[in-house]
Amino acid sequence: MLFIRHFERFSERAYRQGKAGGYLHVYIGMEALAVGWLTQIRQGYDYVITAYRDHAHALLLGSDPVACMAEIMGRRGGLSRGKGGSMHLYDIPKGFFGGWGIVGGHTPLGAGLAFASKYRGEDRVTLNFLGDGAANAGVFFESLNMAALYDVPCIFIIENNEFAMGTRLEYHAADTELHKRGYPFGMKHERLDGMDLLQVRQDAKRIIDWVRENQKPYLVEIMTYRFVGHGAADNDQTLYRTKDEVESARQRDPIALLMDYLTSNNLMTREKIEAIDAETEAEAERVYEEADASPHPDPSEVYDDVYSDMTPEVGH
Amino acid sequence: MLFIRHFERFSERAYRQGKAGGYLHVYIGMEALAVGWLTQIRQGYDYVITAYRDHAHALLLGSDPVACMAEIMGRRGGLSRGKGGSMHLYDIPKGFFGGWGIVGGHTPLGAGLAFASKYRGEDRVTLNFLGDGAANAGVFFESLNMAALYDVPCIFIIENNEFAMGTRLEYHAADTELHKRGYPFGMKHERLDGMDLLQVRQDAKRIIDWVRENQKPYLVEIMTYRFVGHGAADNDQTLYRTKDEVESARQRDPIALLMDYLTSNNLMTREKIEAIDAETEAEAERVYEEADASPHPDPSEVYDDVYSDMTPEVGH
Amino acid sequence: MSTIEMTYRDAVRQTMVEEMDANPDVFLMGEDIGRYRGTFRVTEGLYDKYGVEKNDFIVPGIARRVVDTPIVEPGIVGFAIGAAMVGLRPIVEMMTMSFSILALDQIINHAAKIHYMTAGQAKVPLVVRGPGGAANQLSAQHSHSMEGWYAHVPGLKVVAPATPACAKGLLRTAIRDDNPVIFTENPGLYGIKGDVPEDREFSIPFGKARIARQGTDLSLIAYSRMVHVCLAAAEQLAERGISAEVVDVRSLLPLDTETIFASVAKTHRAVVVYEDWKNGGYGAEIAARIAEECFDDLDAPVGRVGGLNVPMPYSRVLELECIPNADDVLAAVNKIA
Amino acid sequence: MSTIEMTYRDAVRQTMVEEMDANPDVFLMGEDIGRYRGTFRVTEGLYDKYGVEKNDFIVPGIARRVVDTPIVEPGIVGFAIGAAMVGLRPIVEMMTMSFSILALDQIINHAAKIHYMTAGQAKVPLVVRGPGGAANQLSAQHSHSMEGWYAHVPGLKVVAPATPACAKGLLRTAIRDDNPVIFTENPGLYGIKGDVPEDREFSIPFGKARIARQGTDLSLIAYSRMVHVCLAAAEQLAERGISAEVVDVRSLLPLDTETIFASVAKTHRAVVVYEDWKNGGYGAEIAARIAEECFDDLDAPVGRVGGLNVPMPYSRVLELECIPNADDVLAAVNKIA
Ligand SMILES: Cc1ncc(C[n+]2csc(CCOP(=O)(O)OP(=O)(O)O)c2C)c(N)n1
Ligand SMILES: Cc1ncc(C[n+]2csc(CCOP(=O)(O)OP(=O)(O)O)c2C)c(N)n1
Ligand SMILES: [Mg+2]
Ligand SMILES: [Mg+2]
Repeated sequence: MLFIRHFERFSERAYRQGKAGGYLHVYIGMEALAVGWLTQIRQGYDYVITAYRDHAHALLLGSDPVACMAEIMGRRGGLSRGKGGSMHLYDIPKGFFGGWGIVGGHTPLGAGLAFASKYRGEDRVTLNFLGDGAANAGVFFESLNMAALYDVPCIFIIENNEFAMGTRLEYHAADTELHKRGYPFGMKHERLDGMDLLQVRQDAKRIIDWVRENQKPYLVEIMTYRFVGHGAADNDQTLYRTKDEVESARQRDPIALLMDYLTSNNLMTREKIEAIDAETEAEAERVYEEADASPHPDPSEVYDDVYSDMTPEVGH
Repeated sequence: MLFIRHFERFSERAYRQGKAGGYLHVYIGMEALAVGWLTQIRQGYDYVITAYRDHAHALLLGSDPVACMAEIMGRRGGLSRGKGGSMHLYDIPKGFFGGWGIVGGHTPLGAGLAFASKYRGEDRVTLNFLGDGAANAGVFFESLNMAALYDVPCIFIIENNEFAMGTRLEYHAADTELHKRGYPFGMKHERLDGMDLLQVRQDAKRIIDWVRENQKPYLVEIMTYRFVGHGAADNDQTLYRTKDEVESARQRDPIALLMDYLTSNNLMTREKIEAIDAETEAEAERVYEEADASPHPDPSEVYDDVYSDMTPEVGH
Repeated sequence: MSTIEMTYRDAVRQTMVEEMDANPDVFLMGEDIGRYRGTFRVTEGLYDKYGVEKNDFIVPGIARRVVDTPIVEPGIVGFAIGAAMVGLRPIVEMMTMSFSILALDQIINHAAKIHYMTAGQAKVPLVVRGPGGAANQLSAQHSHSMEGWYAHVPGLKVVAPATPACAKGLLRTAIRDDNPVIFTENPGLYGIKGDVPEDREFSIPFGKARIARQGTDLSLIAYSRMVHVCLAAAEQLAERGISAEVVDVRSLLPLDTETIFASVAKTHRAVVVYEDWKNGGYGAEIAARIAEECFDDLDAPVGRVGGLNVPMPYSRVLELECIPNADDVLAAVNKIA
Repeated sequence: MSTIEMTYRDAVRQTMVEEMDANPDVFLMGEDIGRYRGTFRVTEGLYDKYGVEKNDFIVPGIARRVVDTPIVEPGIVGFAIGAAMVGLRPIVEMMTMSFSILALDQIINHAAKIHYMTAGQAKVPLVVRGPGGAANQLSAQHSHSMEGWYAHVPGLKVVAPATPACAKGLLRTAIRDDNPVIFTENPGLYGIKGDVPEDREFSIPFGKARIARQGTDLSLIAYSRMVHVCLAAAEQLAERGISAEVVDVRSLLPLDTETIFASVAKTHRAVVVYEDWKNGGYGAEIAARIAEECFDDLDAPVGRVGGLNVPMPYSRVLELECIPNADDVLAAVNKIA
């Protein structure tokens, strides 16, 4: 969790320093959510897919942090050799299927992944993450219906951070309880907290076990909050929220909550935590430097991997 | 109601005789639904939009039956001078906005119509008809959310005739109670009977009044049944339903139900009804003949009305 | 190679059967393709063959290898892409290719780009097939030719066979291809018959055009149903003593410019014929390439025949105006002759 | 005509303000266009100006004339079409034109065909506008040039202005047009400045190309940002003593072939330049027409410069490979010089 936070700070730095471009979205404030869920699956076996706010997911599934950061910087050492970028991290051998930029667009893919595992008689579970804004997209509802119709083991996880870019939840969703979207499809659905890691883990385990066992879909809405701007280019948050609001959300910073728990239960001393904090920060910095040492792709690579077996026509 | 039934029989005849082509979908068995609702609105003031199974709606809104049949035959005397066809009837001065072929595709248009009337401070109501199959389309859910978000006076009316072409309700919808789709948007929603005309009218009046008064959307699912094939080209219904099933549905033929009511309450004699039946049939035949006398469009008309103010480039 | 006569429809179906038999990863999805056996009866019999006995988990009646879907083109294609990313080989039937417009985001932004965005980590062995183009009074929303749009998109492969044999050979290649393939049929072609090789391995590589008729005086270049229109025009030209070569492009992406240019180098005149709206259709690309690459060979401008630039009208009289026919081809030939 | 210097962004915004002031039927819809003032800040200030005081019915904070929407492109466009059918004049902002792919069915099957299918009963005075093309590392899913697809569709009008003045003049025409108009901006153009007429009635008719630079030796034909790339190339050619004319097409549908052909008739050489994928882009149509209609005028094949036929890569190094620049134009010129 700490490492993710530090990694994300360095992602933002990469953007500020012009080492990353385009759209870059960090996970700061939401860490407990991905940590809680992705530590409860069978890593490398179960399938995971999400949108463009994807750094944490990749890291948690065991992707090489240097390859993640290098991808964010568009380098040859990146997970996709610089072709994907921050929004499009993939680590297929680790069960991480991206990393997608079209809001809601990946949700049927997740249902299809779950279908495939069921088709083959495997007992994998697919975690299909999406944002609160994405939960309005038509294709998401189509995916829910199909998932329920074919009973595929897909958990739709709405990361409700209360904003779709600069639009508040109540301005984009007619009813802000997004978990209700499971109801018309007879799908189990609930709203859960996403800030208290221990609680998240418990919920995650319960639901993942249920889905693996029953091979049916599930919809969860997890309440979290985005402590930072929508993306690195979002430089005026006052347009859609107050400092106070952010401050009060920060009272439930998942990292602080966990630290409080650890210290107040004497599971870890504050010193120890601070030491870990410093360590992970140093580690994130090392990752940053190492990624930055990775070369840019060679222009000739532009034609690679358009197809698995042929090269498109060359030239302008 | 009787006239619609006869008109539809003649539509089918037009198809069989090669006077109509393409896809042609009749409303036989579902008459009470459109009749019940469209007699309760302020005709010519309120807005109505539906899919391709649109003959009844046009007729009920007062479109010239000959112009409807001529359109079905692709003639110059048709509502759209032969350019639209059976699936694309429009009579905008009468408040009828079509007549659409993309399943679910017109549903946001209906929400937009309702938005426009509200924008202008009018108290119109929009009836937005769609099929049970269309109720799975992503854009329908997007429309529900937008309608509820902006509180527009749009009534979404799912004509649940239990089939989407050759696919039964339970094979296309994970939960067959389609009215539940209003729930995630905080929209009022209910399932109603669509065979008993008197009941349909009552329900329609109640809901139309409520929507006009409250200027908010509403979702109703109305249970009906398609007595005939999906379209005129659907020639093997045994692929998806039994004769018995159709027979038992016919027990609740809306026309028979109404006749029973009228006769058993001594409101009309069977003889009188039979006379009306014969009259409307003759009338439908006259319409058919008259439409058939309408000339085909002239080939030169092909370029008309692509734009309101210019002609597209001519030629192959 | 021993052949058997069959319809285009049967060729498509048989290829799917053979590939499903050969590879358990191949499965079908689409609207009304199962119990209803497809609106154009292309999937007839497949539901019974692959459905029922394996119906071990899908809700009642939804068979595993022949999946009847709701009417949700974006969802269907996205679902298939997900399955393809882990090695299944879905064949998605579009009831008509017109409806694939709804799934364009899935096809273009997802299917076509995955291999690239993952730098080769994932493959998408997906086939999207169905009838494209006008039929008989299907009106404005159901008569689209989509192949030109798809042929514009890197990451896709696009084929449009004109004969039963080509349908068979190219569909096999499509199903075995590890990239997303758009396979365009045509309502007017399903019933045509032709000799098809019986060999269960018979396939045709992508990117190879076919000389449908040899000629020396001019080249008519087309794909899908328009090949037959060109052949009819060529017959009429022959009567006038003009020898027209007909090039069946059949694979739009990759495009076999070599065969096309060789034909033009031989005949010095070319007319490109396509059913899609003339303005901005893929025929423009083919014509532009010929004009550029065969500049010195050409004795006349490259002619083009396309569909009228109007939404498809319902009236049969007007519809027939829109769709190019042999007379339109002859008129274009006259202009450059 | 008195002019004032302003950015392309401001020209777009100002036109919307003027038309909203002039006509209460004009309203805006889009994602994050209200409170958030648009991702490219095109709608800055409009929410305050047209939102709050008229906020008499929409749920808290959703202003009436500047409508913040959920992220549902098909829904948004369909909704706007419905409103337009009864005489409102919606302007839909696509956050980027890439996202309009999701709304293609609404744009093509609904907006573009209504006038025809109703035989003129209904009009659709709808503008869909937003930035098209690549910006700075937006990657594969956010860098589309869509104008070529739209220009293929009868029933639509499509413009792609390159300067602030053209943006203003064409946007006014678009808003006042009774047909659906696709108005393509470009992320790289928002910041450029130019003189713009102050007249509140200043408008530019569709279907008129603009000679952006006079020349005699060859014609560079482009639209949107590529006009500036061509102008830069023309500068360099001038240093070599070659006089290039730059034709700013600006309106793709209708297309001003007269001006284009006249330029080619004068210069005898042409290169068509567009940012979209080269294969099958609208530049192919323009090139094919020139090759056909100016056959006798041409001293060399019509050259084309387009974007590389690959999904847009993220790496800046690779991205720059993909987007045509002045050097690419010069290389194409060299080939035909
Ligand atoms: C189809 C589409 N429309 C618009 C966008 C632009 N966009 C990118 S992220 C975003 C907000 C999404 O919010 P949400 O789903 O809540 O995810 P979060 O960013 O909060 O994680 C928008 C509008 C897009 N990427 N795709
Ligand atoms: C997007 C789209 N996909 C597929 C079709 C083909 N199609 C036409 S009608 C239909 C069935 C629709 O059923 P339903 O919505 O229940 O309406 P009903 O015909 O029962 O009135 C289908 C699949 C279409 N017109 N549009
Ligand atoms: Mg969010
Ligand atoms: Mg139905």
